[in-house]
Amino acid sequence: MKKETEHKPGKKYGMVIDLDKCTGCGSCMAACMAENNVPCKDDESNKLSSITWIRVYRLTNRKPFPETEICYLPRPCMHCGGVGDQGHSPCVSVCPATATDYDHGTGIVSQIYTRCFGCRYCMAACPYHARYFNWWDPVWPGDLKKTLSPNVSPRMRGVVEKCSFCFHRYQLAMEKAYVEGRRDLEEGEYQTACTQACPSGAITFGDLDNPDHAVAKMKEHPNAFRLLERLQTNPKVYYISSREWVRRAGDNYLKNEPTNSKPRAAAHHG
Amino acid sequence: MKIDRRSFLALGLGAAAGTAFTPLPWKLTDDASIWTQNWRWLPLPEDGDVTYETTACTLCPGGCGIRVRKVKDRIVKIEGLPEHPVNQGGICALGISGTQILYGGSRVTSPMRRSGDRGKNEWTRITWDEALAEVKAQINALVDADKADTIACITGSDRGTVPLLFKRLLAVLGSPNFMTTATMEDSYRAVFRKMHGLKGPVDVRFDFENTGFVLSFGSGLIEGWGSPLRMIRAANVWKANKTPMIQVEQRLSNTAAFSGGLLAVNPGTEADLALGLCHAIISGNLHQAGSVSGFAEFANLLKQKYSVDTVATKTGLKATAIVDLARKFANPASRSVAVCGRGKGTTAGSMREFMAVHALNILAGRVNAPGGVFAVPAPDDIAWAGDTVMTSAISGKTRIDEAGTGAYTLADSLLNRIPSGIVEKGESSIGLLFVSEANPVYTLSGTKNVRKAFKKIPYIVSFATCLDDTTAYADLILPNHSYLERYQDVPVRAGLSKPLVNLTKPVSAPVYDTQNVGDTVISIAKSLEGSVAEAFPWENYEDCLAKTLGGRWETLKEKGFVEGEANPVALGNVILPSEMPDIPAISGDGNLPLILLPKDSMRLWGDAVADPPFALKIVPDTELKGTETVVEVSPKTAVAQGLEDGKEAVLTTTLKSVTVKVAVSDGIMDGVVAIPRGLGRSSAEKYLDDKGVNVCELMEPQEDKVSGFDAVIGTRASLKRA
Amino acid sequence: MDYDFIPKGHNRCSFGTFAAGMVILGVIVLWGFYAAALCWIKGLNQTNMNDSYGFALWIWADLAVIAIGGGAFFTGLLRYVIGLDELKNIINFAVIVGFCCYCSAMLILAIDIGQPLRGWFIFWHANVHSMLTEVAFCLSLYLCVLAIEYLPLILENGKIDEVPFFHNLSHTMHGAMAVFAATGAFLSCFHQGSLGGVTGVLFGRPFGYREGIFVWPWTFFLYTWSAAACGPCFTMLTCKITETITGKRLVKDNVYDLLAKISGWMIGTYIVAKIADTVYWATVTSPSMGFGLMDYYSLHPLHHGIWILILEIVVCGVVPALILISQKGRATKPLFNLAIVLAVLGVCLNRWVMVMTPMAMPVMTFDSWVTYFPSWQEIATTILPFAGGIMVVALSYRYLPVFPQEKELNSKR
Amino acid sequence: MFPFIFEWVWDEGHIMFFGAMWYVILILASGLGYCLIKAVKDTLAGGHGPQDHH
Repeated sequence: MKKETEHKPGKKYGMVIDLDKCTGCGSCMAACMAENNVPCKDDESNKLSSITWIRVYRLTNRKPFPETEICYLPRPCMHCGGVGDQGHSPCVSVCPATATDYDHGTGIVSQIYTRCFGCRYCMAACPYHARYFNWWDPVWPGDLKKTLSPNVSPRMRGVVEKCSFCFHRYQLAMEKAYVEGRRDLEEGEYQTACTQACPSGAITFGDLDNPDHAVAKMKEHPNAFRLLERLQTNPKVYYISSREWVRRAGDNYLKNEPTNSKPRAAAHHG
Repeated sequence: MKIDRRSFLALGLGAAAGTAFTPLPWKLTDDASIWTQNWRWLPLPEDGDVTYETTACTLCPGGCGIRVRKVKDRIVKIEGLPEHPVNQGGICALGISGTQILYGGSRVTSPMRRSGDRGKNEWTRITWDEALAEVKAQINALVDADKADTIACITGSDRGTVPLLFKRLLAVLGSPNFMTTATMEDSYRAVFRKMHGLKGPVDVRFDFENTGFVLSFGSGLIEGWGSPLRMIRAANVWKANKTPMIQVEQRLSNTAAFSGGLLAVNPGTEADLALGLCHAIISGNLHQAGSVSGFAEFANLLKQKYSVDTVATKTGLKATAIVDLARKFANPASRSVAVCGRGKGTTAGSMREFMAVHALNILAGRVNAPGGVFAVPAPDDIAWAGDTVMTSAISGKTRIDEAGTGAYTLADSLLNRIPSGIVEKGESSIGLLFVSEANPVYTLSGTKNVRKAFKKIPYIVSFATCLDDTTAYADLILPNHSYLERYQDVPVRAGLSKPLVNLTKPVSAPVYDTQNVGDTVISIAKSLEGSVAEAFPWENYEDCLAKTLGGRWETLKEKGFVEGEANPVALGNVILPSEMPDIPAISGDGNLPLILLPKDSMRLWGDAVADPPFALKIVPDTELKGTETVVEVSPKTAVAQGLEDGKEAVLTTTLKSVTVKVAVSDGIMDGVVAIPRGLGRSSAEKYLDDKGVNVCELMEPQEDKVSGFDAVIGTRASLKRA
Repeated sequence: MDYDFIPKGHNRCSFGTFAAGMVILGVIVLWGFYAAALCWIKGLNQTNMNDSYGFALWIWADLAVIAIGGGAFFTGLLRYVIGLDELKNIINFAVIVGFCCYCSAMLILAIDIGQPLRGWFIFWHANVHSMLTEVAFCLSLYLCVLAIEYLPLILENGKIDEVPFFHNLSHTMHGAMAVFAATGAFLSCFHQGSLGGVTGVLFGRPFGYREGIFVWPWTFFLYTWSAAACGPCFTMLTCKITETITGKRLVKDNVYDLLAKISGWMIGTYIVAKIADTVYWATVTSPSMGFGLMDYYSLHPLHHGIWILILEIVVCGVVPALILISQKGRATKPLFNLAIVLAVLGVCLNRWVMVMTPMAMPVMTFDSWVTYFPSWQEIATTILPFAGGIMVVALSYRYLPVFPQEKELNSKR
Repeated sequence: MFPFIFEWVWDEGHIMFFGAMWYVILILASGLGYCLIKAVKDTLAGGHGPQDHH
């Protein structure tokens, strides 16, 4: 059924985030919220129920002042491909109602809000806490409704939502390309809102498999790593940090294991 | 037909079974799912043609170019303008949240007259005609009583046509009392005047793009200091070039963390460190020769009071570290620059610190040198007929704040002196106050006194776009369009290396019954008739802009910004101080065990503009939790004061006692309490209203003996378990 | 007052006493439904769940009642398929308890999902690769089976039995019961297992993840086995409680003994498998993901450390197994009672740990543990099915011939 | 669940899963159907009142 992409290898959109550049300003979060109609509650200080598709984590090296170091780490959805990019991401396989899907054409993990019935199993499955539940009705009081973008439908209470790599931007870019008789997108034609907004230019977005795209080269950087690689989730978001403690914080290691210990070779799932 | 129990049961069962074969249950389940997918209270964004329009952001002084995405006539998103020299496509969280100011709940939707007590933000709607008539009556009353010079005006900036229209209105009425809120740029100007003998308007500019070594004295270089986006880009250039960044601070701020070069000195000893560095430079004979007066006295002062060893003890640093740093800094190959202005630089700060840091730059030859700090003339491209006549007419009159006269020759305006003046005298020296694009009740320290003083001012007219702490004290609001609905030229200071003028454009039709403040000022002037009206010969504000900007008007309309060139002013003779002013930057009761320091960030904005919902949403829970401010202390301080992470505590300064929450963090010096700036607003909007505490309420102001500005950067405090 | 409806020859308490009890339970049930209504109308913000505890009290209660309700399918399997005729004396009660448990589970699930009116999407848009889909299908079908098994018992009520059709229906259904029981056992094996699979397949959650065979992680088999092992203990426990409350003996000791012996061996074998699974997970699976065993326990906000594992496996696993396997242990009343209580606790504790920890435990190194305490709405809706269950059991006991041996055991008086 | 729902695919997983499901439903339905029909038949044949309880 899903064989239509066979004659042409699919894209694998992904991100490389240079943590050395990130200043922790939070633009990416705000840009994402504005782009994707993410609502604001009266009180968003309880971060356990605050929806931020991309969340900037504050990492410290846990040393006392003044040896303390901080690294900010923006965490969008990782759009895990699972072993061999077969689409066996932690969340997609568990959703009982097929409300989240792996798109083999782009490598993007989608979320169908009107299909989701809110069992939260996908949240239990995602080790990155990238999925958010709408505990409350979304509210845009007064004229704030005018800020809503028609490209992204507002989510209702009781469903799970997450970063889509601004998939609607991909669709718009593709529509435009088709009109112009093209079947492929230029690198700059499809960029996520967070990538565009970042004042540091810390986020780079593109097709990880396309050697002409910046991300394809950047992900090969010796300081590049991904979060929780050992779980074999195969994320599409890479990070670069020149600091060893940051790279080590990207995954779990037993006490004496060196950073970058490879996951077990056997593909024991998928 | 007889209905017995059996047939009744059979009927019931049959009916139940029968229904299952009708479309009814399927229809109902289908309806249920459709209904849950389209709740009527779930807004359905209206679709339409998408267009992009470019304009400029004015929410902070940074001067970014933005483009808005419109769906039909709605602005749905604000993005950075890729071709703008300041931000080059990037945008900060506040800028993105601009739509929530445009359409937000705190907008003043029509002219309003105060109906409640001052401080309550309670209003009655009136018409524009009524409102303008009221202003006219107030002005005429003062003019008739020969008290026109008690008319005062507070604006957020003194640049561009709108502030100058206010200034002109005051001048033509005979009042010199045009005031602006003071920032670190005003302190820099004062330093140029003090240490270079410069007169008149002079601006500070930093050539950060070519700097090779950055020494920052508590400036939040990537946390909103100067032009925030330009600074973030510059900092990334430094990082890429491995340019050393040294951050002198008591806390691992984002700037300190990003720099990787935190130099933790004892609070309030930043100036001492700068002087110690000066001493090390002089004693190492590393200073640059130049035309300097008072060098010997300065060297002697350093030797006597600020020797490396003395400073080492005072700051808590190692003497060798100071000498080492001085050597690196003074090396001409370093292309170094020392920067000051605490946090975002939205407060003036202490002259002692500015002078010390500037002396350091002077000794290292970093003033008016590539990669260093520049003194440039402020742009004077807005010239209207009769300016000189008016200026000379009021030049003899004393300003209420005494700026520019007597002991206060270094400052152009001293807003901070107004509240204490009024409170001390017991009556208001201001008869009528205009407030535009400023929020002094929120941003001046010692809030209690400020409120008291504002209550005493007989009549306050606000030109605010949104309700805030200051509108609460106004008698009349003549609401301005938001920056997305109006034309306005916005010359950018913010330490940019080149002069820049942005133009905001009406990218949205007015959402409410508001009016461009430029038009409002012109119509007020016209209503006064006679010479006042004659001084405003324009049809409306747009006409004024077109005529004033001349050839640049079309460029601005098309491109959105004009960049210029500025040649540094000749510095002439450098005057090094023979004595350093002794103003404690830390105010308050010395018996209180801790030092409270405000902290700034790119997520929480402490100046005139309050955090809109998106920006507020990303404020970490280590700064705001529920409705309480969270203060940061070190683990040792927590133990010493009996505090626990996440628990409540009572924060006390000489001015106020408030309940806060405690966040214990590794990234802060012992004995210091860091408190986020930007909370505790009465913004009349549910998201931010009454959340946390305004830092200014806790900070006792400290008048700088040199400049007259408020020098306070911190205050003594205690923090006890609640 | 309701004398006609009480099975002939049985002694029951006065209608007044019974009604009073029913009213008290009814109030609790209404309170529960009020809380449930709040959740349905206002949404899950009525709970204290959050993005770290998306699976919380409810899901635990769900898994726990299904596990302890496993007595129905396993006793049914033993009685109808394997043919241990002795167990006919407790099978009715096992079915009622199981029915209550499964109804509770369905009710809790209906409250727990964010969009209850779309709950049927799990069937309609089923993703066959999801363990939860398997759970939903098997669970609802098995509830049908339980209803089918319960129905003939209801039809045996003296008054209903007077209707010839119902009498005949009850009779035929008894005859066909083996088919239903076998189907039920098949369904149960799968949904009990799938519930284990729910956490076992989460390869992003090292605490829950288990390797396995084909599509099923080891927890799949452990859950089925533990439900079969501990379910009958809950049946016996509730039966004992009923005996205590009614002050009558309802089931003969040899029946208890037989079921307990089987349960003992089941728990024994289960606990051996569980220990093997834990050891393999702690030494092979988990370290490959970068977690040492103590990483899961040392930072837990409730500070129970590894003792919770010891409590589950040794105190609530090995101990009851040993007691129930030994002839002497079973014969000693207090020991027997202790054993069935521990076994029930053990399986509940296992479900608790497997529900709460995998999702709440931080996997990213810079993430942190949070604590959670249920809101009153969650507590009320969790108590609701217990009160409701007691009502159903009480009603059944009063009006239906649940215990075939009751008359015999109490005729001396 | 049904072949006419758009995401239905004829792969092994679906065939096994739904095969088993429909099979179980078939057994339950036919079992229940058998009982009901037999009970109706027996009732119509008459005589099987509560009196002749085994």
